[in-house]
Amino acid sequence: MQEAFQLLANGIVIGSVIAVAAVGLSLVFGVLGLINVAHGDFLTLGAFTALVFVGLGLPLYVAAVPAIAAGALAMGGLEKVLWKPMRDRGTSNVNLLIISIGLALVLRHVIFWIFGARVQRFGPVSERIDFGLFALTPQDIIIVVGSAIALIGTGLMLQKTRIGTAMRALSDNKDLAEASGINVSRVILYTWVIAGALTAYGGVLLGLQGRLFPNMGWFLLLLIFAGVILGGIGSAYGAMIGSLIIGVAQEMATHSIIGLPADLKTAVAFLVLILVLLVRPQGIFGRRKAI
Amino acid sequence: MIAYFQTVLITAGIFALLAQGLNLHRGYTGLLNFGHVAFFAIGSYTMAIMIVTFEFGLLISFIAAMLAATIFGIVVALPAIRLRTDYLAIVTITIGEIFRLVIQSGPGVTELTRGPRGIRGYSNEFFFLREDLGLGFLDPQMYLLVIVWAAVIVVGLLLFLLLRSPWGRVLKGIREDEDAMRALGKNVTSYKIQSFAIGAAIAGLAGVLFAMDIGSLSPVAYLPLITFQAWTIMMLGGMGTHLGPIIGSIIFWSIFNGTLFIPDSIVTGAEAAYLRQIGVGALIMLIIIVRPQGILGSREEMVLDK
Amino acid sequence: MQLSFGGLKAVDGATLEVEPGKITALIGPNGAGKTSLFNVVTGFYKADGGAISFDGGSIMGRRPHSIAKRGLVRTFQLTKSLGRMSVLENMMVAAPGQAGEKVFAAWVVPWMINRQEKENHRKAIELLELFNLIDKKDDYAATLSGGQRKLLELARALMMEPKMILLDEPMAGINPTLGARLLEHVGELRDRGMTFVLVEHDMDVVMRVSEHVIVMANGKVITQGSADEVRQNQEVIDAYLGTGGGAVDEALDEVFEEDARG
Amino acid sequence: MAEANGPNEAREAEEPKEAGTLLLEARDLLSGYVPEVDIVRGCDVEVAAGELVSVIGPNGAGKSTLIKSLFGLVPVRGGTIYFEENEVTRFPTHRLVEAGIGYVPQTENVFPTLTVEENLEMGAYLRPKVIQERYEELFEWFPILAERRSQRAGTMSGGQRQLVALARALMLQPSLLLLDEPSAGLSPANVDVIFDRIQLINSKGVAILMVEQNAKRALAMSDRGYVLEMGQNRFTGPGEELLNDPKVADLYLGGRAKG
Repeated sequence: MQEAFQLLANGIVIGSVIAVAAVGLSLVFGVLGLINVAHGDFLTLGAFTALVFVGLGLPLYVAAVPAIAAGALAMGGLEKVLWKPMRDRGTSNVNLLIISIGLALVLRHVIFWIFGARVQRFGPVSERIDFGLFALTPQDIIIVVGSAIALIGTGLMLQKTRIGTAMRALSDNKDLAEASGINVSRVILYTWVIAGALTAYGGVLLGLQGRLFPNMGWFLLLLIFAGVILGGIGSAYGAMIGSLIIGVAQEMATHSIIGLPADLKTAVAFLVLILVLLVRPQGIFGRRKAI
Repeated sequence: MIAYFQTVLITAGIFALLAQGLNLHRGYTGLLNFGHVAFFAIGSYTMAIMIVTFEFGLLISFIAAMLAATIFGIVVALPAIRLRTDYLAIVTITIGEIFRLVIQSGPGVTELTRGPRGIRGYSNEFFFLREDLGLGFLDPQMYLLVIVWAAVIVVGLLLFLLLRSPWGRVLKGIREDEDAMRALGKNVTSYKIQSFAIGAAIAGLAGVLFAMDIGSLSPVAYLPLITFQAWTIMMLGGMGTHLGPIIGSIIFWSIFNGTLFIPDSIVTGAEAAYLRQIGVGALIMLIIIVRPQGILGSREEMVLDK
Repeated sequence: MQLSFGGLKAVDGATLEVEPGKITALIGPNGAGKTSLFNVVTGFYKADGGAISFDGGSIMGRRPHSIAKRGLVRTFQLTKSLGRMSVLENMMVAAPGQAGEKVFAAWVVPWMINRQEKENHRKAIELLELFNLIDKKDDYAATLSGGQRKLLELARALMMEPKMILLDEPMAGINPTLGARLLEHVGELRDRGMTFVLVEHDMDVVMRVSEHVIVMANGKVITQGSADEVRQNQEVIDAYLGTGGGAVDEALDEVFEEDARG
Repeated sequence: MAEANGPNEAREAEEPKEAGTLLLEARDLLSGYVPEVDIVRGCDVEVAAGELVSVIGPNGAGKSTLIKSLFGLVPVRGGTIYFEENEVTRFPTHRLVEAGIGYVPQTENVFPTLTVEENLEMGAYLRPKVIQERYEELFEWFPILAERRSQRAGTMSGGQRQLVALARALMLQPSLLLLDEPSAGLSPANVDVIFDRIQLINSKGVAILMVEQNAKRALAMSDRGYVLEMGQNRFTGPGEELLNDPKVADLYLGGRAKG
C-alpha cells in the first residue's frame, strides 16, 4: 500500500510538470491546428536559461523570471519570423509539422553545443520529507505547488480575460472570430507568447526534479503529447487532467504487482496515447467537434 | 580519403534504402510515417538474433528479418492508417520509441536483444561469404559497399517497375484523393497496408545491412533521429521521384561526414556531432522553406498540392 | 433498383426507385437530403436502417469501392480530380479489372499489364476525344478549369463501364457551353442504355433532360412524376418557396450543417 | 422589372435615421471561391439606411456567395462595393466590421464552448468599453439571452443559437446587418421568433440585407427584394410585388420566364 501511495505521489509530481507543458502545446494546437514537435525543446530552453542565471548567483525563483521571458520571446519571435510568414504562404499543416521537427533538432543541439551533454543541477536536492504514506523532497512539493499556481493562473486567464476568451473563441471557430472583428493574428501571437512562457516555466519545474540535460524536454515530449491527446487535443483543461493521468499511470506501471522495469514506464504512457488515438481520437474530455 | 568515400557511400546506400521505403509511404501514398526506425531496427535485430541466439544460417536469417519487418509493417498499418495524417505522425513516432524501449528493457525481450549491452558476433558469416561470391579480391569495407549498392539498385529497379505499373498509379491516386479512389472502386485500405508493408520490408533490408556495417547492435543506434535523417534525405532528393532518395542520400552524407574534416582546433569531435545535428535540423527547415519539392521534384506539383 | 431508408436524420425514410435506362432527376430545397442520399447509396455514409438494392442484389452496408465495382458509380459535388496526376492518368486509373493493380504483378506478368494498358489507353483516348479533353491529356488535372474537371470526372466514371451513374450537381460552377456539352453526352449515353440519377439546381436543365423527377424535402420523397406533373404540384411549390408556416424540422439542424451551400 | 427605389413610405415613419441615403452599393460584382469559377456573375445590390432587403432565388443561385463577397469572405474578382460612400471593395473583414457592418453566417454562427455573455463580448472585441451598455439593450431585445447569459452556446437549441448570433453581430451597433439564411434549420415556431426579432432590429434603424430560402416569408416582410438566378439579378422590386409575381414562382420550378 505504501508503495502505491508513493508511486501516486511521484506520478502527481511528474504529471504536474507535464501538465504545465501540455497546456502550452494544447493552446497552440487549439488556435492553429499545428502540432509543434519542437515544444519539448522549449522546456529545455527554459531550464537552461534559468541554469545560466543560477550560475550567476541568483536564487532560482529569481532566475525563473528571465527563463520565462526567454520562452515567451522565443516562441513569440518564431511566430513573427517563421510560422506566420509560412502560414501566409499557404504552407500546409503537414509541412509546418515537418518544419517543427527541424526546429526541434536545431534547438536541442544548440543547447548541447553550448552546455555539453553532462547532467547539471540547479543545486543539491534536499532530503525527502516523510509524510507517512509517502515521502517527497521539498523540490517535489515546489513543483506541485508551482504547477498548480501556473495552471490556475492559465485557467483564470482563459476564463476571465478578454484575450483568453478570444483564444477560446479562435479555437472554437476562426472564421467567426474574424467576422466578429477579432484581430486574429494578434491573438495568435499572444497565444504563442503565453505558451512559451508556460513551457519555459515547465522546464524550470522539470529541472527542479534534479537533473538538467539537453535531451530533457525531448524525452518528455511524447509524454506531453500523451497528456494532450488523452485530455482531448486542443482542450486546455483536458490537457491538465490528461497529463496528471499520464504521470500517475506511468509511475503506477512500475508497482511491484505489475512489475514493469522503470525504463519501460514511459512505454506504458505511449501505449495509452496510441490506444486513446485509436479508440477515442477526440480524447477523454474532448468534444468530437475538436478533431 | 578512400576510406572517407567508402564510409559515406555505405551509409548513403543504407539510408537511400530507408528513404526509398519512406518515399513509397509519403511520396507516393501520402502516409506520414515517422516511426520508420522501428522497421529498420526489426531488420537488424531479427537478423542478429536468428544468427547468434538460434544459430540459423545467413540466408534464413535474412529472409526472417525481411519477413518480420513486413509483418510488423502490416501490424502497425492496420490500426494506424485510419488516423488523420498528423495523428498518424504522432502514433508512428511513438511506436518507434516504444519499440526501442522494449528492445532495451522489455521483460523477456532483453534475453534476446541483450538490452543495452547489445549483440555482436553475427556478421562473420556475411563477410566469409565474400570468397564464395567471388568477391575475395575486395577488402571487407569495399565488399559491404558493393552489396549495399547492389541492394539499392535492385530495390530501386523493382520499385521503379512497381510504381509505374497500375499499382503505383492507384497509390498516387490515393495520395491525391482517397474518396475519389473509393468511388472508382479501389480498396483504399488494402493499398495503404500494402504500401506500408513494402516500405517496412525495405527498411528491414536496410536494417540488416546496417547491422553488418556497425558489427554490434545496441538500442542507442535506433533513435528517432534515424527516421528524421531518412525524411530529410527523401525531401532533399524530392518526394515522389524515383532517384530522389538515392541522390538525396549521397548529398546528405557527403555533407554530413564532410564535417569530419573540420580540424579539432576549430571544433572538438563532440561539438562537430552537435553541429551536424543542427545541420540536419536546419536542412529540414530550409528545404520546406526554400525548395519544398526537393532537388528532383517538380515545382509545379508542389504548387498544385493543396 | 429500390432504395429505402429509415432512421438516418438526413435521409428520413425516403423510398425511391430508379428505372434502368432513364435519366432521373432528384430535386429539392437545400438540406432536403439529396447529397446525403447519394452518400448513403454509394456507401460513403452508413444508413441506420432500410434497404438498398441495385441490379438485383443488396448493396446495403457495403463499402464504397465494392459498390463502385458493381457498376454503381458516382461523381462529387465538388469535383475530385486527382490533381497531381495527368488527365490521361486520371482516366487510366479508373479502368476496371486491371491485372496490374495487384502488387508485384509488374514483376511477374508485365506482358499482361502491357496488353491491358494498351487497351485501356485506347479507350481513354477515345473518351478524351469525345469530351474534347484530348489536348489536355498530358496536363496535370489540377490545372483544368472547373468545367473541364466536371467533364473529366464524367469521362473517368465512364472508364469504369458503369451500369448507373449518380451525378451530384454536374452543372454547378460550369460555363453554359461546357454544360450543354456535358448534357449532350449524358443524353447520348442514356440512349445507349445507361442509367443516370442527377441532383441538380438548375431547374431548366432538370426539366429538359430528365424523364422522371423525384422531389425531396426534409429527407423524404414528397412527390415524383414527369417534369410537368411535378411543376404543377402545390407541395413542390411550397417546399421551394417556403410555406409561410414552415415545414422545416428541428431534427434537420444537422443536415443544414453538412449540406449547407448557397 | 421595377427599379430599386427607397424603402416603403409606410415604414418611413418609424425610421429614426434619415432613410433613403444609400448605405451599401455593389456594382457588377464578380466573385467565387475557386479561381475561374464565378458564382456571382455581375450582381448589383443596393441597401438604403434603415431598409430591410431580401435576396432570394433557387438553390445554387449564388445568394450566400453574394453576401459573403460583400463581407470580404469570398474573393471578389470584379466590380465595386461602396459602404457609406467609401469604396470598400476587397477590404479585409475586420475593417468592414469596424466600418459598421455586422454578419451572421448560416451555420456555425456561435462559439460553442463560450457562454452567451462571452459570445457577445467577442462581438464587441474592437470596442470593449461598450460591452456593458450594449448588454442592456440587447438583453431587452432578446430576454431569453439574459436568462441564459452563462450557458454555453453550444448546448443551446438552434433557435437560441441564432439569437446569440444576432446579438453578437449587433454588439458594435452596426448600421448594416448581413444575414445568411437566418431561418435555416429552425422549427416553425423558432422561424417565427427569428423573423419577428429581425423586424424588431430593423425597426430600431439597423438596415438588413438577408439571404433567405423561405422566399414567401422573407419577401412579405421586406421593403425590397432581389431575385437571383445563376449568379445574376433576375428580378428586383418591392417585396409584395415580387411575392405576387407568378414569374418568380416559375423561376423556382424551371419555367424560365423570358422577360
